[in-house]
Amino acid sequence: MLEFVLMIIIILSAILALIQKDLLKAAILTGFSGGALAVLFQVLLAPDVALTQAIVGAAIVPVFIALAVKKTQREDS
Amino acid sequence: MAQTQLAILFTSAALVVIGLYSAIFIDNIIKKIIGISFIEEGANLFIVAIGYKPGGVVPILMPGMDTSWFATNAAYPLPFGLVLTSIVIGASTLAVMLALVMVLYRRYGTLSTSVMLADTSKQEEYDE
Amino acid sequence: MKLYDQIFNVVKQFKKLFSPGPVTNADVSGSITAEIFIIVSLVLAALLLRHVSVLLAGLVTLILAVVLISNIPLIPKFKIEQEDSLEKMLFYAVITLAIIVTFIYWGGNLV
Amino acid sequence: MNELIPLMVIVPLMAALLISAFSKFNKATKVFAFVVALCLPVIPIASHYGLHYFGGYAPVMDNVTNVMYHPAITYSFTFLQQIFIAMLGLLTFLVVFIYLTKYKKVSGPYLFLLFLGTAAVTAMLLTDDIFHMFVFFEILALAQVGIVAASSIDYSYEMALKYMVLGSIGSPMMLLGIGFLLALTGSVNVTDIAAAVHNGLVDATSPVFLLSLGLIFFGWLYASGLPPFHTIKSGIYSKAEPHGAALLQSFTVVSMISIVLIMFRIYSSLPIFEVLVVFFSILAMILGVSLALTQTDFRRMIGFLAVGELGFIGLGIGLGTQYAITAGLFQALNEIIITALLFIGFGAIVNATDEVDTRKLGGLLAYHPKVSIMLLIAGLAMAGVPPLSGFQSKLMLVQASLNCGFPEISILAIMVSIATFVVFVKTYYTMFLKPKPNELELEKKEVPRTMIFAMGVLLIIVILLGVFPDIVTAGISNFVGGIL
Repeated sequence: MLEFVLMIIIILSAILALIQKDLLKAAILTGFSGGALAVLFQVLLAPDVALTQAIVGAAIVPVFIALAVKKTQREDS
Repeated sequence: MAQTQLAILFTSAALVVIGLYSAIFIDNIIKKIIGISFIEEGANLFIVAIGYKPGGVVPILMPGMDTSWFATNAAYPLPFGLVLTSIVIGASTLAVMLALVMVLYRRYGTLSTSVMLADTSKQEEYDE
Repeated sequence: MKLYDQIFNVVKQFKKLFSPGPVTNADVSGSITAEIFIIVSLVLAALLLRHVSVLLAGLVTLILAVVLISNIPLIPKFKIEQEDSLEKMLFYAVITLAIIVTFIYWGGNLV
Repeated sequence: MNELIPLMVIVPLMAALLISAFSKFNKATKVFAFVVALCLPVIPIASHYGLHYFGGYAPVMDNVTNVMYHPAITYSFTFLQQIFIAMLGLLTFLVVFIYLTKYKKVSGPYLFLLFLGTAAVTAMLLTDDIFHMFVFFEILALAQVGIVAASSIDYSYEMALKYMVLGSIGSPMMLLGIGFLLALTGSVNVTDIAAAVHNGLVDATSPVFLLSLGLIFFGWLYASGLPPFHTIKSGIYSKAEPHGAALLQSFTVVSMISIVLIMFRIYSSLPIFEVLVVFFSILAMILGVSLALTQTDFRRMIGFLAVGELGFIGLGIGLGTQYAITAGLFQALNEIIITALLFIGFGAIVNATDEVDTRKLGGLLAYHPKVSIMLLIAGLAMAGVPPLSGFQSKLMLVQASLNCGFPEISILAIMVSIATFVVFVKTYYTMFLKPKPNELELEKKEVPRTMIFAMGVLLIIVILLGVFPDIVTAGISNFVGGIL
């Protein structure tokens, strides 16, 4: 059951990230998607991949995007 | 549970389609990059799903496990190893793209793709 | 005389292709070469269809020749479609991906 | 000495890392880079042919099904790899040499990118493992973007970002295709996959197998810059420094042939594979040459010509006979040399005049006679004039397509050669022969001697291969006979 919930979270947060007007929120929602993907990898019997994805997808990528947003502009005009 | 695998395939297909959609239709470059990174995630998820075995165990041989039971029940670890590499590559590609965007924002003052990455061949052709 | 006028108009339209800046005769002759080259080579490539079906090849070649010649100048149109903007590049890349996948998935065993 | 095989990748990779770490010692970096670059062409020539299994895991025979499995990443080194890696090493050496003498203060990151690209492309050529190839393909894309972005030409950042965005669509598609193959066969070793396909363990008509072909093919189009990626590929050539562009186009050619050979080994039983390759090759030839005819920026013009010439390679491989594939691979080798020569030569002109628009140039023959004569010979070689090397490979291609029963393709190939000739003569006339415009100010700048040296070396190879093509074609033909 958990995996279905996770898949819905992944797709929903991906779509929400793309329709967001505030780019910082989009970055955070990307992190949501990546984190849910990490848990899904754990469910799919791949703990090593889950660890990497948790670090990269839930922490590093959103931080990179947030940094880029901070250096450029926050609103999607 | 074959339906889990089917659902995963649909999820990864949805991620790829979302990514391709954003590549064409979204104008903001940062959002476009976020969208494109979903294609990579979809591909990763698909490859992990190949190695997944419904009702299996994690492919780590613990002491005291029966080897033949392990061989029939463990998930296939080769795709997991591949995805590990591919995640890191995707992150580094994203970082390089964002760095280029930051440099270009200083020049153009906007994040719009149609302004920032428009046709440049005409402008430089003949400048007096 | 009609065809002559048409070709003359083509040469006039090449001016836009090289603007801003002057148009030299080397550029115009290059563009005319490209124009003729593109028509001939596309028609020639269409002849390759004869390995599938001779009738189809004849039909496609005739239609292609008529369409191409009545639409000159082609080069400005080709060039606009293949400029350096990311939007056009991405559009064509995704369209090609869609065509390849569709063609292979449903038609892969027919060839 | 099979131990030298992994060194072909490891030496440039380690050199790249060391140079970027210790780039503040200017003098030592220069000497070190020079020595490493000198080693690059020597290692493949000194090495013996053979296989190298990483970690020492030799192939395992499954006694139940009587199938051989390759558990390790395998590098296979034959005559084809030897000649291409040696040529790539020579080109890297020349480019690094030009770079080192051009600037007083060398930039560590730029040398890092040059060596990284060479290492990546060497690994792609050597490897027998499709995922290993994908990893180095991505590294190569990053290195190419870096080389473009590091140049000080206008709009180079924009072009780099465009290339990257397109690449992040192209390469995940290739990854998905590899995933489909992995799902079907449970292996990423090309030899294993090909054996499974040819022994009938995999249904060659199943939609999944066909879909994997489509996706990997799309990745190949991106890697090699065939349409729809011809605009971006010619764009990045024109936005890189000329010597960087010389190396970039060799990366493109080598990655193109290494991926297409792997695809050929897996999918050669499907007729649609050959149809697709021929279709996109013809499209590349037509579009590349006709767009090159209308360019006024000569760097862009050579970029489009280089893309158009790639079509010949694809044509040879798409025809699928031993003679045709030999011709295609020989054409690939010639194209690496000739296009590099053109890029370096026109780079010398940019260096001397600071001008890229052909309409503002003219009368350069009197000022740079050596460069112009070498460029003339290179252009004739690209257009396929005897007795230069381009003639031999194009003649082989025309004969091959006639033998296969496609006279249209041979007519088309000859027409493209003629159009290439027209492009070159037109540009040569406007740049070198037409009277010098009054506005053009020629500073009394000499063309760097290293550039002349590099062009001379490449020119000798062009003439040598044109007069004695057998020294290469015999070996390549043997190799092709092995994979058919």
